[in-house]
Amino acid sequence: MLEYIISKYNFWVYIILLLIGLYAMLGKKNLVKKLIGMNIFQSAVILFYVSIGVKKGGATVPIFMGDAHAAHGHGQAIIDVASYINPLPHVLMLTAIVVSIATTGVALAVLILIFRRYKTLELDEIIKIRKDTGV
Amino acid sequence: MMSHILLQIVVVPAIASLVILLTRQQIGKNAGWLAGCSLLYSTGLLLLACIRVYHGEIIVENYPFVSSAITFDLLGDGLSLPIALIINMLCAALAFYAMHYVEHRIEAIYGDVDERTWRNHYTRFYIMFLGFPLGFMGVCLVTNLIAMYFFLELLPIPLYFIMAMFGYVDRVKVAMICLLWAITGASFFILAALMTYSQIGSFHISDLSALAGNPMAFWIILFFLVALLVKMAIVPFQVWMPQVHAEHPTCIAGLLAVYANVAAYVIVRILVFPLLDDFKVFSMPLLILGLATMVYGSLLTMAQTDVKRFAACSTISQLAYSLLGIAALTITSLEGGMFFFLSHIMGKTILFSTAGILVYTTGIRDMRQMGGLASKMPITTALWIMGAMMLSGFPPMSSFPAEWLLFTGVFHTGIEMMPGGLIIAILAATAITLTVAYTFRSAKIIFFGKMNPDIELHAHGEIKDPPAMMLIPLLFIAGVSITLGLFPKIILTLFHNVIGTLPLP
Amino acid sequence: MIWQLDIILCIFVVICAIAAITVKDLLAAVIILGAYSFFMCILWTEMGAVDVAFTEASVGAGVGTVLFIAAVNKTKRRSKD
Amino acid sequence: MATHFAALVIIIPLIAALFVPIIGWWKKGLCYPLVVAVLIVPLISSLGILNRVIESGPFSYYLGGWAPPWGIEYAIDYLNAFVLVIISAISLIVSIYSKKSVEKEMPEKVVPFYSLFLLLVTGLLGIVVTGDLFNVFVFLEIAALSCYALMAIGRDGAPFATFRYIIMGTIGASFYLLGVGYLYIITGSLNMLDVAQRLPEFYHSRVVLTAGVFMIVGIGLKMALYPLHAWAPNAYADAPSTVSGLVAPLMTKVAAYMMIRIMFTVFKPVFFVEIIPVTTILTWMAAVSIIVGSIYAIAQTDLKKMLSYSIVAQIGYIALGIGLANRSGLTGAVLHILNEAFTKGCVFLVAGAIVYKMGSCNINDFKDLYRKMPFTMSAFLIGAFSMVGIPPTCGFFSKIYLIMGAINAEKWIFVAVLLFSSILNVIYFFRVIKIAAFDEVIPDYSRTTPYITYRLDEVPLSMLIPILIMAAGILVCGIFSPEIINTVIQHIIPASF
Amino acid sequence: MKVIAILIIVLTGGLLIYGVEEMPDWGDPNSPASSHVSPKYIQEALEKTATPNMVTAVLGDYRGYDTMGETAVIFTAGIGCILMLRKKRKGEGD
Repeated sequence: MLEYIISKYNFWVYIILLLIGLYAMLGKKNLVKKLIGMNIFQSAVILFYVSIGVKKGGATVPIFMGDAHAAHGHGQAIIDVASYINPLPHVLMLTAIVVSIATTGVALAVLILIFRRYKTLELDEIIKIRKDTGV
Repeated sequence: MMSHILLQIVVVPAIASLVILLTRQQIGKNAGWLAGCSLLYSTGLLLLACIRVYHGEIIVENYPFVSSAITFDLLGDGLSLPIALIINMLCAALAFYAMHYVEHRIEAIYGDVDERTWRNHYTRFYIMFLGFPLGFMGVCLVTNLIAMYFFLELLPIPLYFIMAMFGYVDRVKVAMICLLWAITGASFFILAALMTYSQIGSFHISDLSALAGNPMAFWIILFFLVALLVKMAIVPFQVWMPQVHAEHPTCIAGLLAVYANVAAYVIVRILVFPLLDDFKVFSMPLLILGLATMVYGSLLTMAQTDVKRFAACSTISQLAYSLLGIAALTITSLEGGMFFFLSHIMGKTILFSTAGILVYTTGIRDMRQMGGLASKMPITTALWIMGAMMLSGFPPMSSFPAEWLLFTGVFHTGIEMMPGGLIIAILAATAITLTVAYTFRSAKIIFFGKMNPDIELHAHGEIKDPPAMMLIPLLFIAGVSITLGLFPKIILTLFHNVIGTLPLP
Repeated sequence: MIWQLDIILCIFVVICAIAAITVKDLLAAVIILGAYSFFMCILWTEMGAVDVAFTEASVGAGVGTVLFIAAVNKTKRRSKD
Repeated sequence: MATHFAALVIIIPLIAALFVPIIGWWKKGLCYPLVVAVLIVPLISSLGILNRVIESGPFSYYLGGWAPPWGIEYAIDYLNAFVLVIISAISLIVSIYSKKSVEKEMPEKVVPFYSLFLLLVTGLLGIVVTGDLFNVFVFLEIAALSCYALMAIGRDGAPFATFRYIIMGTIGASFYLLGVGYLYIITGSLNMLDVAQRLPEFYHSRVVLTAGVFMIVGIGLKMALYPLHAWAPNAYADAPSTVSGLVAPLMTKVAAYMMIRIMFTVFKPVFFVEIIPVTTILTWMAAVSIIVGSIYAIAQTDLKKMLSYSIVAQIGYIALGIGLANRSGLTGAVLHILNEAFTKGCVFLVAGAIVYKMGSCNINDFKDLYRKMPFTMSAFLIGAFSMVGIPPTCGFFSKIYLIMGAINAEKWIFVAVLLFSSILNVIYFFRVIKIAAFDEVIPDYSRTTPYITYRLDEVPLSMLIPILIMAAGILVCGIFSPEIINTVIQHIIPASF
Repeated sequence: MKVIAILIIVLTGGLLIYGVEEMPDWGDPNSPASSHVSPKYIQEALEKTATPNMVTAVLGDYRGYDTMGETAVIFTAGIGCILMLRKKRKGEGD
């Protein structure tokens, strides 16, 4: 059992982080907290993707080692697939990180708009103000 | 002119409506003439078509709509054409009748408005009004369930707008009620149509017979019946009818009766013809419902004092006659039922329109405040009495042979279904006396007896017969009714060509 | 890669995440979020995703924290939960 | 040329979005004509694409020349081409409409507005055109981010509504991304067709099941399906008129497109029908959506909010059609996407026009609107007819296909729901019509006030014409719907139905 | 609110844990993710794109359109912030 848990520990970590993020997004009353949760949530997904790319057994970072020009000249025979980590998830996650930070940026701008209007960032207070003023 | 005759009949009102819409500022008050004349033209076409059918021809016109399942085929046979003819004639007559009436309503509702707005109101009535003949002709002539649904669904829309724009006190609310009931009915209709399609893969009425014996047939017929009984305001679906009839402008009152009653034709067309055997199960329940509606409607009518509501409640009981005729399922009763349907709508048009004239001239709606009008308004009185005779089935009106045939059939069935059937038949026949009672009682109250001295106060002017433009169409209808009453063979031959083919006693 | 180190990093990450959403001072929470991102970077480097780690370090931990601080600065620092 | 249309659809608006700030910095007034001119390109391109698909069947376009599954592929089939045409047509119409409304609502923000407008269109088109699961996510985020920003500048409650939308939208998008990750871990591919081909052998794996559930929930959030709808009504209602005119008809429908794509292309229908009963759950959610959405719509006094709840109800129709998973149902769903795009576009543009003229859209203030704005309100009437399903509007045809689907599936409860919803639709749409057309006319005929005049007070032509085009679109789509079904939609239905 | 949140995370967490169980072993070089598409990148990237960093090669070339989308996302966020945060002139206030 322990073996089983340890053998997939990064998956467990990603699940825990995802749930922490999700909880903060749904359950926290402070809007900034929600955004912090959103960041955690998104980085959990990124962690999951990065974990997909991992190869055990001596694989290294996906940057070609050795003489690039020589390899370029002699074809691909020397490149061993097993010795490099799968680069595709990394590519995807570069995009995802940028997307996540862009979302955060937009969300923070909206947050400032909300603060200008309601002078508070607590969900329950905002809802109360909305109810009172009919806005 | 003779080619695409049925298509012309359906399309002419639509074109006239469009022309009025586009030229409403120029055409102004002449919109009534345009509408009336276009309807006269299509009535003429229908007459021609009827003559052709009378000589044994069946007119079929095929128009492919965008897909193969939904077509726009039109069928003119001995059943559809006479009904279409009478309805169209009524529409034409009412178009002329309405010309003065709408002026009066606009003045009453909107007060003094400037010329442009006035023309807008006035033409709007005719734009909407022409939706009725379009819808009725469509319902009568099409042979495809979806096309029929389209026309059935089309009808409540002009009804809604006319009622909401030109009706009486509660008009907007009542218009909404009417629309809701219409949509409810239409929902059942489309449901049944789609169930049919899922069973037989076709929307054609002629293919409906493939449904015979199908286990789903019961449900399909039931849904169709619910849809159509809602339209016909048969107990227990009658709640909308008295309110609606009380508030609408009387110039479309006759059409409202048609609107409700055309469902009887649809029952014959889509249920009795193709699915006779499966329909027989419903015969008895429908007889009972019909009887209940008759009695309920008559008693309700007796209690009315409002002259418009009075006519409205009588519609409920009259509608049930047609249903009774259909439910009895004999050749004579079916023919009688259809014939009574025509007689009733003519009688109702006259009666309602006369009520409209009364409201128009006297400005009051309560019968008890009227009285002794006969001396001032002789022609109106005559019209009212003729209307009353038409509803009660006195000779020489067309409803006399109609009721005769109807009850011959009903008694035939009644005797076969002893004892329940016979009781129903006898009760139904007795219910006629109720009709006689309430129609003539009203005539007495309104036109005879002592005149109310205050009545001149409400009136817009001197109390006298209205302009000829309002009377002539009604007199014409009365004339048609008397002709058909004296020579019922004309229309019965047409009916018999079609209905006679059914394997019924 | 060394799995013991990985696990320690993972624990740090989780602790930072929990701290970030529980601290009531928003500025502190944001700083902890920056630390969280930083630990995440190390974790990813450990897993061989150097490019991702660099981007996260610059964009996530850097720009993100700056944006958050700017926003918190413009609004309220205290949170009720 | 037709091959490159697939790329042009995205590239032209994207590049134009970059140029708008530059040109706007030079001369503000040029933004509007530029945007309108630019949006003609996607329309022509997508019509070209549709034409090519109809003539010679589906084709694909390799971006950068890399063959799939290594590069990104734009796989165009009937569904893509169809939805592309809808999106580009609606966005062009709305862009024409935008002029006056934007000038009035945010005169100082015209330049970034139009830039984001184009980005939003790009995002929506991108989601539809691409054949790569991850690429969908990227475009989804472009569309979502521009949507957030555009919505947040709306009327009073907008920022808060937008914030909720951001939270829910991000959860939705991340769930989708998670689903893609699960599919990737099991198939090793991101190309939709490649995944579809490699997936069936893993259908009983828990990973695929989780992936399916996450993707459907994510898309369901974006679709605003009950019970995931809570964010939608406020966000749509509070957005600026032009934005709700663009987003309301398209955003949820693009999500519906994604759902069809995931359920019937990436997965085979058998997966969601038999292996996990998502379709059954979906139909129930849809049914509740229809009823609850309609009832909430009845309770609203604000026109835009009413229409927003009506979106929740209408999206239920589409979801129901998808969930029924048979030929008629799916035909109805796809046709309803078209219908909804035009109908909701029409009614939201009308709402925008009313806001433009009256400053608010409280239904109780609508008295006599029919006399002041006859054309606008006639368009609204046509929209209402389509919502209720009165022939010959498009709504009628999509509804009969949906009902037929439910009948064929022998799910009578859904038949009842569909029919009942028509009545609810009548109630809330005709309430508006009633107030606008008939109220405030004094209902007694002894009135003596002389001379009431009604001045015509229509919106400017640049707003009126798009509204009328939309209304005409409803009718045209209705009348030609059998044609549309024969040439396009019937090819969309999976072969197993 | 909190109850719903906890309910949702329990459901999500349950589903995730349910899914993890049948995942390919972590870091298995023969898992589909590592054996279907990506080997070609590793083998060909250098030759076809002359970039030693495979991530860059894939990012800039094979999946260049993702990157274009990514740029567009940043641009969108920037323009969006400008749109939202630019103050109204002439003291119109909020």
